[in-house]
Amino acid sequence: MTPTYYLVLSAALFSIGAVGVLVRKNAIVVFMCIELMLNAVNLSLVTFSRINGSLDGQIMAFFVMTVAAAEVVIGLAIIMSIFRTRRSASVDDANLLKY
Amino acid sequence: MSHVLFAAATVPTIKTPSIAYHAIAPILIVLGAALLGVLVEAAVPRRERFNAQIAVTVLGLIGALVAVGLLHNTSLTTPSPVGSSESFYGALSVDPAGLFLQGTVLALALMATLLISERSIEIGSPIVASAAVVVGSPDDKRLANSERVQTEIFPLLLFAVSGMLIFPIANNLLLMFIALEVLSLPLYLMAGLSRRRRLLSQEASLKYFLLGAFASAFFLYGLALLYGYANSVDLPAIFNAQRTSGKSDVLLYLGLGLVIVGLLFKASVAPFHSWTPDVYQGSPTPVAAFMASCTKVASFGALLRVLVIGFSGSTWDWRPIIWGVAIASMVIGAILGVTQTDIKRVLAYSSIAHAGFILVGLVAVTSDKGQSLASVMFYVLSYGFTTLAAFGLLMLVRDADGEATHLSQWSGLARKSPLVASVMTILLLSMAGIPLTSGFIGKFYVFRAAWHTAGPLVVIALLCSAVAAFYYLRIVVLMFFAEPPENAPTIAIPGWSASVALTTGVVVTVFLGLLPEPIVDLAVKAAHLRG
Amino acid sequence: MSALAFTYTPVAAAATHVPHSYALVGLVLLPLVGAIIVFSLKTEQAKLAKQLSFLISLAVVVYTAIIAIDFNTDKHITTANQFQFAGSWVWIRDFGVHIAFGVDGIALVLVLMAVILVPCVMLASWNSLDSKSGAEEVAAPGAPQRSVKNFFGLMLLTEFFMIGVFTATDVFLFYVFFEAMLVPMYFVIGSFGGPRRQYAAMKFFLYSLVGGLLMLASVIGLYVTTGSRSFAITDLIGHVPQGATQKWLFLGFFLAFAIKAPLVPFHTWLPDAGAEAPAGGAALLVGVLDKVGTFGFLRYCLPLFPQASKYFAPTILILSVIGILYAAFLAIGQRDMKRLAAYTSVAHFGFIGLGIFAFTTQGGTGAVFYMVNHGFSTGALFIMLGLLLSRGKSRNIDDYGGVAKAAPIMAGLFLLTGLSALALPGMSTFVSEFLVLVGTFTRHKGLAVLATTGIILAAIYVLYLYQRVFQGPAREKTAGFRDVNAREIAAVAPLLALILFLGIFPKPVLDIINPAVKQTLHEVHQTDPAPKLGPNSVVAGGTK
Amino acid sequence: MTTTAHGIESAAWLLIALPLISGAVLLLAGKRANKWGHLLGALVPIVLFVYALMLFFAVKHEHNREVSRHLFNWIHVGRFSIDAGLLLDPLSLVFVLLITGVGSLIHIYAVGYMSHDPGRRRFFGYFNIFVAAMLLLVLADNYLSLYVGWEGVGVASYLLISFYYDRNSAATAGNKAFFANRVGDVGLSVAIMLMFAYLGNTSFQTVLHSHLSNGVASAIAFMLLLGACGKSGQFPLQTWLPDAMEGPTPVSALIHAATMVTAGVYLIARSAAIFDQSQSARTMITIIGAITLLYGCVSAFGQDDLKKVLAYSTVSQIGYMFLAVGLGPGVYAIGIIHLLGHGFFKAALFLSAGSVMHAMNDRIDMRRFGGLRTVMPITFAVFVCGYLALIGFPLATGFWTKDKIIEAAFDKGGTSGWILGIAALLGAGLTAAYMTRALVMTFFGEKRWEDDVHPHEAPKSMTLPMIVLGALSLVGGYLLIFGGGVQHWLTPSVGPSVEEGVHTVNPTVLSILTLVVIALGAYGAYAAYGRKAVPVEKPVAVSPITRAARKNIYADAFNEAVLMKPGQWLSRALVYFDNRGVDGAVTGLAAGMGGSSSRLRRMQTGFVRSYALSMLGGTIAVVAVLLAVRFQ
Repeated sequence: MTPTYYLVLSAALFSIGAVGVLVRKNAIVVFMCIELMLNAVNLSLVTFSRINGSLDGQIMAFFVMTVAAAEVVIGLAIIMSIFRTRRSASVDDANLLKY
Repeated sequence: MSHVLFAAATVPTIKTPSIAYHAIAPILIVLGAALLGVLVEAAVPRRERFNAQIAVTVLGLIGALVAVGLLHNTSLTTPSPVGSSESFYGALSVDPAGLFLQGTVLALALMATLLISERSIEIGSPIVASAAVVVGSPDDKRLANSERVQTEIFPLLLFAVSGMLIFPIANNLLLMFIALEVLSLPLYLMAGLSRRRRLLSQEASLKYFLLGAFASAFFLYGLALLYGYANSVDLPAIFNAQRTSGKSDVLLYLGLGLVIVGLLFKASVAPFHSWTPDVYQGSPTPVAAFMASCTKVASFGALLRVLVIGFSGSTWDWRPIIWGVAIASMVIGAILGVTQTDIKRVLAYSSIAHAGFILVGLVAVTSDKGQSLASVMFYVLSYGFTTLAAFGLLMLVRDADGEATHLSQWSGLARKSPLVASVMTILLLSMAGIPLTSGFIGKFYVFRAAWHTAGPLVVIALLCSAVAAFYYLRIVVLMFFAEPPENAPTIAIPGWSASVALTTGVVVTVFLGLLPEPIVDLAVKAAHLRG
Repeated sequence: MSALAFTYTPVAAAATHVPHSYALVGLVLLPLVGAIIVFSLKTEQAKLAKQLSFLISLAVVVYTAIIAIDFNTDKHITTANQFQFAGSWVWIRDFGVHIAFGVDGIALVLVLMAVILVPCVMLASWNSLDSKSGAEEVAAPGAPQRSVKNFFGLMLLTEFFMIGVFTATDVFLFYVFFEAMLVPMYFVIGSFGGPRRQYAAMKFFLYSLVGGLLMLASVIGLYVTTGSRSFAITDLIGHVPQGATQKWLFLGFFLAFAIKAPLVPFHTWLPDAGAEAPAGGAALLVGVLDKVGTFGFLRYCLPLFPQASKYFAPTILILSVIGILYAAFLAIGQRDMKRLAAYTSVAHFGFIGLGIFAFTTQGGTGAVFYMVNHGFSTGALFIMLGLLLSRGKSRNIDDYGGVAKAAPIMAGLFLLTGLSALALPGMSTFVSEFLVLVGTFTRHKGLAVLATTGIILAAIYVLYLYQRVFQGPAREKTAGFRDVNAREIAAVAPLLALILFLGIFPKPVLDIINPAVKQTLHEVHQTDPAPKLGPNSVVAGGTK
Repeated sequence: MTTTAHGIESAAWLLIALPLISGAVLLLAGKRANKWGHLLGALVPIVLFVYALMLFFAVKHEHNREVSRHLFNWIHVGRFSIDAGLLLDPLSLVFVLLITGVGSLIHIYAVGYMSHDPGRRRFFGYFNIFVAAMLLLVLADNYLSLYVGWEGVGVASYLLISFYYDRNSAATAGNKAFFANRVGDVGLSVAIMLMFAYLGNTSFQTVLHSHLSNGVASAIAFMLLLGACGKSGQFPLQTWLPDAMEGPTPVSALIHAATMVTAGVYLIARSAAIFDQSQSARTMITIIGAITLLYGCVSAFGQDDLKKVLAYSTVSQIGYMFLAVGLGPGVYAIGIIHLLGHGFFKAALFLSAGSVMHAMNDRIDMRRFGGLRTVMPITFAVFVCGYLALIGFPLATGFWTKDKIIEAAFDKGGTSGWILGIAALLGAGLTAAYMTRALVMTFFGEKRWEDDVHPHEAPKSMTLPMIVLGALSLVGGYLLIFGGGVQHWLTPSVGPSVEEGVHTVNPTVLSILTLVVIALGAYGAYAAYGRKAVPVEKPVAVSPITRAARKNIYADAFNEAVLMKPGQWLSRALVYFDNRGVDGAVTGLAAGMGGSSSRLRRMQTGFVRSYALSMLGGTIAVVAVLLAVRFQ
């Protein structure tokens, strides 16, 4: 198996995540898409680690996961408070600040 | 760190590298203060909490500042290996430039702290008493008018500052990423903590968070690609790899591009600026001040390091990018600011334009023996103080709904308070780059650095600053030459903390305009990045 | 990256040994200190503010006069020691920037002109702020009182910048004064101006700023390309590389000065600013501030960029001539008397530009003398207009008529001022205008002749204005005008007296200007063309 | 060559300083000087006249009769060095005597004439300033100083024409005079510049003693001529002079008849050495002179305003002088003598006219006069003296010189000589005719004045100067021409007269012919106006020639249509262009900036997803550029 496939997969996942951020309205889903992007990066890291023959990439993936977890905490808190106010988690509803 | 990891794969024994704790003392002090803040939050009774938090924060920041001052001649990377190893790069590089930026961040953060802790202007403070309470609920209304203050923001601020301290000295992209997150995550929260207009504040918080996370993902992907290219995320290693690596350059340039994007986002450079106006407008004003000054310093510091240490070998490849985004920033910042009606948005666009000016100074950073580096450092410092004071002044002009930020409410302000209007004028003139203010010296400095390498860019920058001058002057026109409106806002008298912060900002703005020699000298001496 | 220790070469080291090196610092600081004192007064202390400002401005006149008397007109001049009373102190070492002052003949006479104008303007504006609106509007009910002390403080602040801009001998310092000078004038126009003051102030500031910023690019370029690590003008002269670089750098400076001067087609801010500014402010704006542009041509454009100056001279000469005729026609067509006065100045600046870029001593000296005279003449003109407007409350010429009946002294003063504006022989304006023309003629005959036709148009715009305002049957409104009082006469009379005196005996001023202009031309490598026929054609005993 | 001034001559600057100081005192002293101002004003020219006489005799004894008085270094810039200095030579002294002499008489006259005018002090102030400027003009020893005097008299003229400034017509007339003079000034300025460019100097000493190439000499000469035309009301700049009669009558007499308007002739005579080097310029002068003299005569016919008649007469007479000085070296002196004589008789005529006006409540329409000879005998007598001198009645002043000019014109030879001669001859006839018309309409026939007018003779202060001038009109010419005294006197300045030579037409025959033409003209006018009653209202049905004459041969209409209207149009068009075009570009740029700003800010939609899109787009662009730069 060529590790390159994993890289392509990772790029595809990253792109799907990015597109998801653009097309989905629900804040939670948008956020999940970002998580998808982060995990795509993890896949890349691990793959490169394999290609380069060093463990650094795999360790880095752990770091990323940790950071992602922290991000989730913050993110959900923010989304939650908005949801409680607006009774909606649609990112398009948060549209008071513009121009 | 990477050495450790690498070693683990091949050699079973783990050698503990030695860490120069003294060199990272400022970071440790701030982190320690932050943790202490968390403890205070848990242990100290509510009544004492506010003062305790201020004490912890201010002392922590001052302590860190003192530490930076003591370190001023240091130039080392840490951690360092116990034995010798040919390819070991410390993850943190404590060097003069880094210390200069750290000092700047700390000083600005101190001022921001003073602004946040201002309680004379508004009952409580500019910060919402309890962020968890639903907007508009009876509890919310009751709390809004109560003396109750919220003190979690201080530890949050300290955590953010610690991230900002690491950010510009991180010699390792992973560490840089973590610093980025450490500085960003508290900021996402802080953006949502406004006492008034909470809906806007929450929206700002959400937007900042989503876009920030989005940008982090790009940064991270870039990091991964660079790792793939160089088999390391140490900047010096990446630099070396460009000469030795047999891998495809596509990895390198994709990675570089994405990493730069992540950094430009934080620095609010167009076209990654779109969050800036909304977030500045929605955030509590002192938090916006903090973001506009400290974040900018830190992210430009990081950008400098990435470009100088990691990519000075491919200057000709990334320079067009800097040209492009600099022009985009200046043009967007200048032109879009012209028709803004909210003064905070004006300052936001101004911030975007200024990011462009800083980038102009950055163009030649790898090729002119530190001149550009010094100029950028001077610029972020002078701009930081000016913009912080400008945001601080916004807190003073109020109507029944809180701060009166609509431009029309500022007309005739000089009648009401000549002092506030005059001070604001000085700050605006500085932003416009009129001589005898720090803004002029800063502009001169960066443009001088760029002139040789990027003459046309300098001319574009000058023309953009002329356009941008329009909106600064428009505010002056309103304040001095127009009649006050029917519902003229009132001018609040600031307490000691905001007064200190504002005075410092204005004094630095004027001082650096009249006698910039000491700081210029400092910047010149500090214009040294260690790989 | 440790090579940051820029080597610093002391600049004009010889100059700092001149004993009077602190004299000019004192001169520059005096009005600044005055301004700070006046600003720190209470708003209610209006009278004190006026008196104090006036006294300070008089002290400045005396101070300057002492310097002028001490000025050595016979000194042998070289590039390095062309400035007298020179003093230089390091300001920002890394930038190679100095606080450096010094005067040559050109700067000295302009400083003299500026400081003489200031007390006159103050006298003329003494009570002009008592009404609650600009001179040409009837105050709206409930309009707040305007701050007298701020106005006078701003006048002193403007004076500070004016002296600074003329005496700075460091390009960076000059630039600082050049730009910062906009601020007080911006406030003068914006706070104390006419109905469209916001627009005018903004336009004035932005237009000048655009020019100034382009100049900044050139200032930086000067530093970078000469490699002299110093902004002292004496260190830069002769070191600007030739070719395209020099042309680009020249253009940066030139545009800034052309906007400031203003030269057609960069002039459209002046009618607005001149019209909306209060009369005193307009007098300083047009009389002194705009001179900085033409002064800049002589002090910076020519010596620093000799090659580019020569390259662009034909274009500039043509623009100048166009300006003379074009602006004169515009002046004739105006209904707003202050706009008219502003356009006349645009025409006059055409003459100054002509003289400077003709590269003859007559042209150059004439141009400098023209700047001085025009300062007095236009200053007096705007002061007179201010006095008129304070009575008529309208800038529209058609609202007046027959004022001479009610106010004969005013009419007389106005006519004298007008005659000085049309360069009547016997007045100093004539001497300068003729010098410019004759200096131009020796090189560019056609242009000089075209410019000469401008004197017809000048007569038309001056006398046509005078006729419509002062002559003819008195109107109901004008019949009640109060004639000028002693204070108002005292504001204009010194200026007119100077114009008349210098018309008959210009020698003292010309002797100061001459060596400096020669030095400037020397730096452009130009000498006067010799008479075509020469002295040989003179036949003793006549031709009969 | 010239003698340095010594003794009494060295105070010659007083000639200029005294009237200047006096004028300044009168104007600055304000109402305080109302009581005695006019006396001071009138005293000054008398003092000056006495001093001028003394100077005259002093200079007469000097070697070469040229005395220079250096005053101070006026302008010195590079090679351009102008000394303020005075030149006392025959030509200038003749003028000084004319100015102070006739000036004194008219000043005295004005004391009476202006006695009821509230602006009398101001009047004398202006008048003295005029005298100072005029004396500077003739005494200057270089062209630039001359220019100062030249312009000074222009301003004095302007001030005095618009003396009654509350009359729009007076104000307009003043402006017109100044503008026309300015056109001439352009010529004078350019001439001076040419002198400097080619000779490096503008002093008479240098300029008049230099050999110039024909081209340069012509250029200078033409430019000087332009200046002279402006000042002297010659074609094509003549139209301001008749309008200048808006000023008080003494002004018309002194400035617009006797002295200032003849400055053009002075300039040409002074610059004789230059004109001698340019045949084309000289021809041009004669052409201008001939055209103007006929123009003046014809226009004078159409006027019912007595002063206007005299004004056109002045235009015409100066035409004669131009003709004379244009004819060449030998005739300069004749021109100057005609100028002096003209100073006498035209002043006499104007003063009489002023006296008539004074008597008629400031009415000047000849159709409202008639039969005044009995009421105002002295005035009538003086007018007749002036009349005889002007038309060239034998032995009266004009006779001697006009005859000579006509003769010289014929003597020029060739076709041009004939044309000029016939024009001059015709002019003599026409002069007789229009003057007769004026005389008849004013003093003869039935009285036509209105009921409220009670004509009376003028007071002594007015009649005395009139009588003196009347007498000079009769005998002055004889004194001037007798024994060739003045001609010889002027020789050092303008060269000797050429007495003998081949005449085209026998002088005696020509003299008789001239007299016949004059007589015919006078009789014709008498026949037309003396035999039958003069209608009080202007006849409407008149010949096209009359109509043209009334409208000064459409010169004003021409100026208005060709210069004023297009000028105004151009001015308005340029104002529009400046506001819309030049300023429009600036404001348009600003508006464009604002417009693009308000459009671009719509991109900031507020939707977080669109922000993300722009970020993604930016990212792709950044990466694409990086790769493109690398792999181009």
